[in-house]
Amino acid sequence: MLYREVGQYKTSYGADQALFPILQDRIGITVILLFAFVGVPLTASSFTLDSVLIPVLVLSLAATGLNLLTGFTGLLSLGTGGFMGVGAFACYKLTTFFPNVNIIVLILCSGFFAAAVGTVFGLPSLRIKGFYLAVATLAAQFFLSWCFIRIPWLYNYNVSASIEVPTKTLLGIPVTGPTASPVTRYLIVLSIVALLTLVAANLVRGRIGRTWMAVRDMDLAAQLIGIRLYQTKLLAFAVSSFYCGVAGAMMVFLWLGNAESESFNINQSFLILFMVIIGGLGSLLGSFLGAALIWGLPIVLRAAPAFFGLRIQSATAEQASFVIVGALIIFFLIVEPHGLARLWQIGKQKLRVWPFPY
Amino acid sequence: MHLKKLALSAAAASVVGLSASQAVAQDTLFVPLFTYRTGPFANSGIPIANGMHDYFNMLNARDGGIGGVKLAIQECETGYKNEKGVECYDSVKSKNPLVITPYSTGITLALIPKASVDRIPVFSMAYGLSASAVGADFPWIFNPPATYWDGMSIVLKYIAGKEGGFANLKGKKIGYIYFDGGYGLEPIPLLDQFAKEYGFSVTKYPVPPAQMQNQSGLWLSVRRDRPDWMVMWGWGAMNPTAVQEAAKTGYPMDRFIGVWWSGSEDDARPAGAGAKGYLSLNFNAVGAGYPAIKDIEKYVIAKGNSQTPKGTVGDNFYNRGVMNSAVIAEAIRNAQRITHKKVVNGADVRRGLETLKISDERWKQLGLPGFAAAIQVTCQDHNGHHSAYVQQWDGTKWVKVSDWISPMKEKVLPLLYGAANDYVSKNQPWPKRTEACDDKTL
Amino acid sequence: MTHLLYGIFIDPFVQMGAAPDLLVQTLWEGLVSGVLYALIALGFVLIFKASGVFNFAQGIMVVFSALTLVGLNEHGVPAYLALALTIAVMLVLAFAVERVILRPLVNQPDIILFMATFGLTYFLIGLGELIFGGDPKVMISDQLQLPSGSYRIPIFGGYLQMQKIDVAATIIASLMVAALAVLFNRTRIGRALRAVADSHKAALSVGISLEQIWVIVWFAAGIVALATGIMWGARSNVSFALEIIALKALPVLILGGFTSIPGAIIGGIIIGVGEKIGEFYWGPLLGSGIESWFAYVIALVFLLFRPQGLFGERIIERL
Amino acid sequence: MGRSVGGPILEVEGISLSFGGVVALQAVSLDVREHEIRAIIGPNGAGKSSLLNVINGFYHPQKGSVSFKGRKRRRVDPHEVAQQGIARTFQNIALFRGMTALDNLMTGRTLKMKSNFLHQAVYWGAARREELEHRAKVEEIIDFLEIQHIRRTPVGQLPYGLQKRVELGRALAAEPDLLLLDEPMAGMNIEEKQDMCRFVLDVNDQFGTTIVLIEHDMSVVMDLSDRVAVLDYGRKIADGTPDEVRHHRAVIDAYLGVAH
Repeated sequence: MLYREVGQYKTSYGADQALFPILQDRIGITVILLFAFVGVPLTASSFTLDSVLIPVLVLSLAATGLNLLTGFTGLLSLGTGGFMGVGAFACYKLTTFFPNVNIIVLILCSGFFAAAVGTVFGLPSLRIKGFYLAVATLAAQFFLSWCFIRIPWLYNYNVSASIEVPTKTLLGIPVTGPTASPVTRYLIVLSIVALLTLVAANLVRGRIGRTWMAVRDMDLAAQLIGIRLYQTKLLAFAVSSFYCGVAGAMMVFLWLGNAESESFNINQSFLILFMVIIGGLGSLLGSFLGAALIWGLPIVLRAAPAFFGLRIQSATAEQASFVIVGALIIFFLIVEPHGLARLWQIGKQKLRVWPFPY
Repeated sequence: MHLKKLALSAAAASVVGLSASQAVAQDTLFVPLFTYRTGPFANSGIPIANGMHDYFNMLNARDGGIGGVKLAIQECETGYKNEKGVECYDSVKSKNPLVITPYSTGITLALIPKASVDRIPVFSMAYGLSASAVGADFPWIFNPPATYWDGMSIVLKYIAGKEGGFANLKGKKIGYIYFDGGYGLEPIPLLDQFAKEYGFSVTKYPVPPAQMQNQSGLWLSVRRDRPDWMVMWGWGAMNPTAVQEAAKTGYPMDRFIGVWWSGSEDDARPAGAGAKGYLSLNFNAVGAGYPAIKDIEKYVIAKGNSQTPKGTVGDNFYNRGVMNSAVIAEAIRNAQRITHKKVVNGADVRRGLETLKISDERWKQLGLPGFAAAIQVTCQDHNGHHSAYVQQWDGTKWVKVSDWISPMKEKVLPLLYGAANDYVSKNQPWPKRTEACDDKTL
Repeated sequence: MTHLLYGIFIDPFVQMGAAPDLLVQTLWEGLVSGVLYALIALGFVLIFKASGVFNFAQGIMVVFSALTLVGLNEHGVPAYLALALTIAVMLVLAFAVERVILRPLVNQPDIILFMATFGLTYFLIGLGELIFGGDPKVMISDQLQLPSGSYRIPIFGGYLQMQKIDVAATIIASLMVAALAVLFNRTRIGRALRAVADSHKAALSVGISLEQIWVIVWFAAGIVALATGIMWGARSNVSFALEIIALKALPVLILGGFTSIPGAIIGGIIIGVGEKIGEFYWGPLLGSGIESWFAYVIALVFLLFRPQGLFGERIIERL
Repeated sequence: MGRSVGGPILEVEGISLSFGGVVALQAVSLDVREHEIRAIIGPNGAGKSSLLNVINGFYHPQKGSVSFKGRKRRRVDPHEVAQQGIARTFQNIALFRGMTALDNLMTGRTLKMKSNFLHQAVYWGAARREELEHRAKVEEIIDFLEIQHIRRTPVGQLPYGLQKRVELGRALAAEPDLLLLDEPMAGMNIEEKQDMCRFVLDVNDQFGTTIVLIEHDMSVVMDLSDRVAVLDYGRKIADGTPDEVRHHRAVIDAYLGVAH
């Protein structure tokens, strides 16, 4: 009964085009945002912030990026890790060049470097599609992670070949580095992710999003309608890589505090891809659900035995989580190829007509 | 809506965190062990994990812990991944851990800044950031008995010895095959410096992580370049592959020498007879013939409280794990002695580590006579730059083929301080050391 | 600048001329790893040909099968029995995959099935480590009477070193290809397989159900994987790090095309030889280690000039 | 009829097209006059669709030229053709299956939308205004085609007839001067066909859109079209009013003869 549109008449196309046309959704999202911005910082433990919320948010952003490319534009990419790396190393160089510039600005700027690199590696997509393109992006992945180690300039010639995050303050409060409190970092990550998610939502519901989906669904027809395939695909690569780049920069500066080439290896790319699949190709919400599930699951699995008083080797838990994640991917593809997001939709649909079956 | 999901997992995690912390009772000594029994580095990780684990369990079973206080051991699987390592750290840091053993250079680097702030000592035994040996800049980080730079200087000393003096290195060609990451890159400055001083040339063979098991192309280059010596800084699946490829290309094994992380039985064994003669550094004894290890077999393995496979007790990396735990245990005893407390915390153990002194005599008392060189750590020098020896694979086991060789401190220290300053200057503002030095007060 | 140009265009060839034995050796090493890539690619092709599924898990099946073999042996099972059991395991796997993944997902878009094999990959990694432990294992070469040691053939004043195991690998690979060729072209199953490649209905007309065919190809792919695993395991050791190397099969497929068995072989050899030559002669210019990405770049460049692959024919897009 | 057929808007001259050895079209010429409904008929594989593909630049003919609104062109890209005001529907539906009917139609208006990336990103000001204007336009078409009820349905889930209708809508959304319909009634039942005929006539009537139409159903062709061109084996064998064509010898042999 609670979830009904009855009596909510839309008097303008504006109202109908809104992000959340249904009142209950608007209320819901407000409550959730309030909770995320106020409730969580007050209640959550530092472990919850550092090892659950911040990672999930960062990975969600990367997943969103990949989803724009793979889910919305239909271009399969295995180079996500590499593009995240570009963002991270770019941000590191920026902090050394402009030590006094607001770190958040730098994090966002580093996205543009990733976008540039992404566009370059997107060029083959003009000629090749599908699995072939996936291989092209693999080339990007391996080439980039090679660069991160082979070009010492990128990590300021540190003997450790890794990048450490200097402490940066904002209005006197440390926001990066070891002294920055988890809450501060969480709030920054949350704000950036919320902002960029809103932007993504706007893009996909507008002209650009439609051209992307048109290319995904039937590129030839799209062409005959007057859509320039090349520009559309490259734009998708650029935007997607931008998101991945920002995610990578946040991963280093607001989450791990240190990174090396290996932090952005092929497995990272696969992990993000799994999140997108499980969450739902072509759904922004899905990117978040997927990230939460794939990242959260091992943590829960690791802790669950202790919770039930069992003693399981942490290694075993790790392996079990592999098995379960794998099974989950297959399971979701079978019951709902469109991922968690679609399940959510279906749930809402049921709720909407409840108590009647349809 | 996504945040609902987050909130859920958050709730789950916090509940979990709670229950876990209850697991660690108040009157225990909590020592988390970061281990990796999964992934491409597990072959090196598993025996070390077993050794560390078994020794502590033995102390619990035999002596009822340390100073009458039981040890609470908790393994955390990192899979040698930095994210997992940091997650492990976050999951234990609130439970008053006495010391962190990352067992990964990458994770150590990630934890150095955090631990210094959270006031938790990090014990990275002969790995991690060499520069962290400078106590003035890294009061919370300890990496005895020797740094990679010490290791490299020892290797070169050994080579020079075989060639009949450093003078004879002139015009020689030394090949350096290394894991293409921070760990393998670190010794290069020292190697290059020596090359300049003694007029030998260095050829570098990086092994990308993705290529650890596909080195045939690289060893072709070795065959072309014909280095007089090959030095290896390898880890995980890279080691056995390298030894095998060396054997294949017919490189003289007694001129192929690995660092102490490239010296496990599993590194040499797969190459079969071909590996005969392969050399590697080591700073702990190999073999099970020590009272303490006998006790492990008696109190732990015989009781079935261990997942150590039969026959691996006394293997090099198992003993490395034992040594790791023995040193930590000694540091805890130290801390109890200094603070006159039974239940010590991380800050106390830091002091314990800074006053660490294990003489040959003490090693004997610990039931590990001649197991390792005497170790001394001071508040200026968190490493000690101790000696290591060279061991050789005889086809079935490791044999000690050299005396204890001391590192060339005079060459290492300048680099060390340079690197420390570099690190500190790049990570401004770096916290000034506030902790007092006990070795003065004691 | 001139030094760079010299390094790129002249020096490598000077070297080739100066030490032809090394060139031959490089070609041989390239050939061997190429054959191993080709074997992995072969598994891809088999499955793609018959079920249109791009089986990403092929690489992990290589590790998994080898791990099963060694693991069983470690648990005291005699080598050859272990081999037989492993083959049985691969058969079970084939059935399971057909039942659990293919049947429910039939008629889904390719990409979905592709993703499903990602799931299978993760599953097998976890399962393998759960059962046999995550530590890399030593291939039981001796128990399986695999040849060890090497031939040393003097050529061009130098010598060519051929590992017996590598020679064996190449021979076994060629035998396998031959066997598969026969399977595809001579037998009833083969006709059915080719029929499926065209249309699923056609297959039924040959009197073999789709399910059977899937099981057969996945089993065949499993056997190929096992052979690959044994060979590669014998060259280094059996660990999941191999999975990354298995990715090299992708550029091979790009060159050879997804449906051509000779394509897989030739593509594999091109990639294998290409990357070894690249690493050996041009690698030092870039500070070495280029082997990790060179193969993909070869494939990429190749794609840009011939998008349909070596053996694929140009597609005319229709509306 | 509120429309008056004007001068030629599209002229196809001596088009020859072949793939490898296969000849699809040889020396085909025909013209389309403004506001008229022009039918192209012929047996399967006569090259009808190929001709449309040439007209909107998807195939590039080896010989001959196409001139639209008096502007001659040899080789152009499809999106340029779209910009010049040619839209089409497809023999086997080429809708964006994952998108709703509404989005499909909105996509049809892509060319008419100008707002830049930044506006899009914030979905404010220009971008929002534009979206709403175009939404209004699209709603007109939705009303016209009577598909209000399926606005928000992903077209992949729609029945065949409705998909055809949405596709027509997507083409109309571009407000084309020339509309190419490739077998708009294929596989429809009689009611659906009647609806579709009505739509085609209304489009031609109300918007004055010139229409080129490929169709198999003779009765439809004869009722709808002003002029009919007949293709056979890639050659044009007849051209003229429905009556002329109906009695044309070659046509009867080649086409109607073999027709059911």
